[in-house]
Amino acid sequence: MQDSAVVAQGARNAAAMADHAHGGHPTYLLHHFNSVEQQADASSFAMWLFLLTEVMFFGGMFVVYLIYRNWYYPAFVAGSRQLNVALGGINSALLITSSFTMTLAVWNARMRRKGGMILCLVLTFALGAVFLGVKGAEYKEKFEKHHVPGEHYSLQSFLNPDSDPAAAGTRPLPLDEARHTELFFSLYFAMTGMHALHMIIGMGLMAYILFRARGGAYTAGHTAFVEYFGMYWHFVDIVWIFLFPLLYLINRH
Amino acid sequence: MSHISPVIWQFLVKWMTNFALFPPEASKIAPQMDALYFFMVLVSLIGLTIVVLLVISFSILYNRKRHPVAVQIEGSTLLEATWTIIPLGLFLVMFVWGALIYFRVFTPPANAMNIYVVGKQWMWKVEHPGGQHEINALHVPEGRAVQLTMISQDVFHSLSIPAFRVKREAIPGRYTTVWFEATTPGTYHLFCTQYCGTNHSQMTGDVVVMTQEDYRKWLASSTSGESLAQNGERLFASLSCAACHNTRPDARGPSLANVYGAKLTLSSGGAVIADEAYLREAILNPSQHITQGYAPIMPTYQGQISEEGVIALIEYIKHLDSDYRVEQTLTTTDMLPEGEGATPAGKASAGNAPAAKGMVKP
Amino acid sequence: MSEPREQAEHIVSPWIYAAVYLALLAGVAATIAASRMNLGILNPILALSIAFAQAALVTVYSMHLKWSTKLNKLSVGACAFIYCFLIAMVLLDYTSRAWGQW
Amino acid sequence: MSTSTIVRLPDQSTARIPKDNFITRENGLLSWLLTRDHKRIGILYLISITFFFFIGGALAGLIRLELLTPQTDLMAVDTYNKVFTMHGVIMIFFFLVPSVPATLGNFFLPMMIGAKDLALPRVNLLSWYLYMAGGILALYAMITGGVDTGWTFTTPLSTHYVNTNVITTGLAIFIAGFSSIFTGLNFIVTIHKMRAPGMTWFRLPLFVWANYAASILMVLGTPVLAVALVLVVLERAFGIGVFDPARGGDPLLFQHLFWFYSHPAVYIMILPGMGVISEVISTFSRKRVFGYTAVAFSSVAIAVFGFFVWAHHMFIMGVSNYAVLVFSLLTMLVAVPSAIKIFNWTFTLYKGSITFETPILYAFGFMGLFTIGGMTGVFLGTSGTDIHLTETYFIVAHFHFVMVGGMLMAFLAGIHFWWPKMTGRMYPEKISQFAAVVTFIGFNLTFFPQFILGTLGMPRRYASYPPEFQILNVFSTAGATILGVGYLLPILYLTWSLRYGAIAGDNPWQATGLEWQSQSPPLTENFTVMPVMDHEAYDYEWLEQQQERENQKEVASAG
Repeated sequence: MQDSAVVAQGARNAAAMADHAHGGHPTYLLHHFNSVEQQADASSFAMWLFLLTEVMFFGGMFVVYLIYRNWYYPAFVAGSRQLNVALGGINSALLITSSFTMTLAVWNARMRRKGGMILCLVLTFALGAVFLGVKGAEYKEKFEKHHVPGEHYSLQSFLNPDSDPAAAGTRPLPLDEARHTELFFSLYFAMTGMHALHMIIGMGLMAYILFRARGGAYTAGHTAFVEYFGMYWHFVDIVWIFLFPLLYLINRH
Repeated sequence: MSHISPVIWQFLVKWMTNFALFPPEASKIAPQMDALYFFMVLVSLIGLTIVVLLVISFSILYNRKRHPVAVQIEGSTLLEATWTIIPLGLFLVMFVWGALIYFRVFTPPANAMNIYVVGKQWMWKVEHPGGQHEINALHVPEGRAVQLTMISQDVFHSLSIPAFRVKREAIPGRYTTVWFEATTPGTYHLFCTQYCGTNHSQMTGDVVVMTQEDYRKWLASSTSGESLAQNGERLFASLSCAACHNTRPDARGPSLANVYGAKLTLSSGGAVIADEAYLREAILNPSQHITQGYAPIMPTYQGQISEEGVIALIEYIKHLDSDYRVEQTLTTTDMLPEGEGATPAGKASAGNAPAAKGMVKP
Repeated sequence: MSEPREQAEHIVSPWIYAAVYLALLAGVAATIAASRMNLGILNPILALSIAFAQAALVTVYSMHLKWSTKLNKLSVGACAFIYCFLIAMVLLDYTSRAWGQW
Repeated sequence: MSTSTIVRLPDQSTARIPKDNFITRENGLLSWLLTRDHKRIGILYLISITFFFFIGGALAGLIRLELLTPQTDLMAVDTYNKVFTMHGVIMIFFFLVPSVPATLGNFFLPMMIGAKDLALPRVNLLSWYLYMAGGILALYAMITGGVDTGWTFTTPLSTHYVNTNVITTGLAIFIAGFSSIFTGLNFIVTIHKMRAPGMTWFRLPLFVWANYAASILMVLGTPVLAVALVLVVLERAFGIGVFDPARGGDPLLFQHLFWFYSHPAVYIMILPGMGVISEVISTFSRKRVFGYTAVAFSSVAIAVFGFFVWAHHMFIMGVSNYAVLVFSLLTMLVAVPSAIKIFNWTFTLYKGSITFETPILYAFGFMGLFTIGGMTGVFLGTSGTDIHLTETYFIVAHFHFVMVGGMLMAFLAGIHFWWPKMTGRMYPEKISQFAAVVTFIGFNLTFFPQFILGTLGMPRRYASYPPEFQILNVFSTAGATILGVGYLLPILYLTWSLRYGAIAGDNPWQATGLEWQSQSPPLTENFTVMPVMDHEAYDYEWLEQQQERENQKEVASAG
């Protein structure tokens, strides 16, 4: 039962719907949207909201970090010293570069350049993979030095800094402070681990995009999915931009 | 009623015994808190009555039979402002009133006698300064402010004494305090109200409020022969604390005489009052609490002393009101081989040990 | 079929991306350099300021917030507000725990 | 006109359920499992949520039975702990949080704003699957040993002192959290971007406003719970020690993060319920909601302030006393919008033309019980009285008044209100009115004694208790039995009505919402012609004019 007033005033839209039914709109326009603009606005808004939930997710960990860093500053300094600034810096550069190639991939998609887009995506993927490789090497080193929190956690590097080249020359920490380095590494692994997990998910999505891009899926005018993936990738980049100074560069002078 | 089944009758009698709708008021704070409570009950009842009466009378006056055509009303800013501002005002009154009581409950008076409570799965261990230990029971005198300094050695617990209207969580790793002044002798419930694992519901006990005289008798009859401070002194000796914390000119640690309650300047530059919480931290995490002018050489005692041990040490330090006492401990430590020192050390210092009535710090 | 309006507006010159990229790299270098200097309390503040600047660049240019709808901008602001409140309220507890003696 | 009912049903001898509707459009299990239709997803949610509700309800029954006697005689203490934990987890994360938004919201929110679907139909389906995955994982955790930390997962208890399925349950909640995030996100986008022409913000039904406010909380709050749970899971699984006091961690920090979500979660649960109440009260008193703007903004105010009050769960846990002051003050502020709503609903009745069908009976129940629940919340938000009342049965009674007395009443009001639209058939009126009354009586008998128990000091989560508390507990258990009947009845008669209920027609309640202007059950695309909103929300005069015009047309065509 549709009342007549609504019918009368909905005529304009009825026409639009009929238009839709006859294929007057691009194929990627989903049935429940009235226009491409509406679809684009809605989906980009949704993507932003999703990224905001991610902000709150990582934000929770940053709150934890903030509290403990203030409580156990010496332990955090000593823990931070165990991290390799060079590797961290390289990783920052890698991720920033991958973020750059990602923007170029989106630009290429928009310009409908399939080859350029695929090239940029492959580069992004490769840079991400190298990042994870470096991260893996760092994890391995921590594992070997027993700096992974848990039963086998070792305080050697902090109690006898001279036994560890990374800590050589620093003041030995008293036992009670040294114990708190475990908190630093807990946060280090939780934060970088969650970040790495996001990258792995991102690279999975990227593989899917690459697979579809070969068929020209994103270079025919509808670039939304690549764009939103790009936003996600940039977000992962932003997280690292904060993680790097906060974890690697505490009191390095 | 004469046909009532004896079984049911038995149940009724059982249930009605001790049945109450409101807990007894057995502390000084209880009537104050109840005044606020009843004020809030009153406000709630008035609010509820207004809503219910309005709903009922509107339902009668404006039901479809009597009032077939609704009158459309957009709203009324005046009315809406009224029911925004009046509740807000009432809530603010409650907030201020409540905050006053809150601060009263959690700000112990300076002359409160201190009792330590350690919570663990699933019992309350009470340590009186006179050396009386209790488990799942707490004896307190009436008419005296009693401060509980609480800590948990595992998970969160919460000490609740409904009759006193006080409750505070005992949390791991940090002292919390609560105080009360019991007013009516009797036996009251003591509950753990924070869920703490399997036998949470068995972590209950009794609070026994006694007249001052009875309490004194109880203290005398249930003492373990060694006060908390004496216990601490023994620990102080066996852990060789006095090796550094002594009065010699070349002492590596600060003398602890009169340190309790003093304002200390730390090597980090901050100032701190040496209260129980500080002393505990300084024993377990010493390097973050180094007194200015001393090297951070004190080892941590985390994992080496139980919470009760820390309490005993703190109680001992609290009673170190002269260098003489420190010396005394030093001598006993020097005199006795470790381990065997227990009883003689106790004896040696028995004369100096504060009596139960001297527990209150002036 | 005409090019949809929204997307036409979005195309950003790659040179902007390149500029952002270089700025970000410079930011990393600046962060490392700043950490080598002893600035006391300013060290973390400086590091975080650089990080925020970098994050802002990424958000505004790489993620196209600049060319995005007002609603998206507003949402980012709202989230930042709530997050700041989370930090502020948690800090309120932690910083004032030691005030007085309880 | 002067009848005691507004129900206007079509002539039952000729009326038929429309042949083409969202239920009949496609057939087969797969057409349901792969559907992107918001209405079908709403139905899927309704079925799964009812399932979890009855599991949670059965657990509640076990709790009440155990508490019949002061001793632990029905089950071991351990079992009791698992039962109340699972009751909390299932009821909160798998019933209350998704209840109104995921079922009624999913079904009606797009229709109310004149959209063909939610903005992200695939994400909507995904969120149902995530919900189911989380739910099944939670059930798996329950069957393979359960979990006994309490639904609050307090550290260090949950990380180091129990040996039960904390990890599994934590992950289950984590996954269900994503479902909640996606639903909220979908709602926000839909409300912003999918409104029909003419549907301005201040023409939105208040149900939409309420869901919008709840969605904001879901989107910004849930991730913080997720991170808190992830850290707990990591701590258990890999031994990292973020909240471990033995390693210098602060267990209170976990609580900060946990309650940053879990307090707003209370508003996630209650706000959509308030939306339902606005719709129901307006419809059955034939009046625009009194002070529409105030009610709409009070929802948003609750959402915003709801974020800033979380530490009132921690007043006695050793947070700073100054923080207590601030949080207590903010708690007082968040209580005000709820009071505004109650009074505005009450005055909606003023000079209305009220009839007493089941939905409004539930709504009256909601108003009474929520008033009590809300006011007792002030008892707990006031720092002084909180000391005595927190962690006792007072708090149990308080949140059951809000959640069960408030939310569940609203949910049932909504189910009855929209049942004709969802299924095309009426529920039986007399028995459902009876059920509403039974629920109300049973509820009060169950939970009111718990206020007294709490005041007396009986702690929550106790398997055994001092004998003098028994009589009140017996009342409570007796009430729970009645309440159980009150909940079973709707299941029976609603199922019955699917086949035997009277044909409802398009708009049996003469309600004004856009969803009522479509056929029942609706078409897959909701509307044959895109609606244009040319009147305010709750405009009953507009509706009457419409109907007159219809009648004239019918007369004309008949003549």
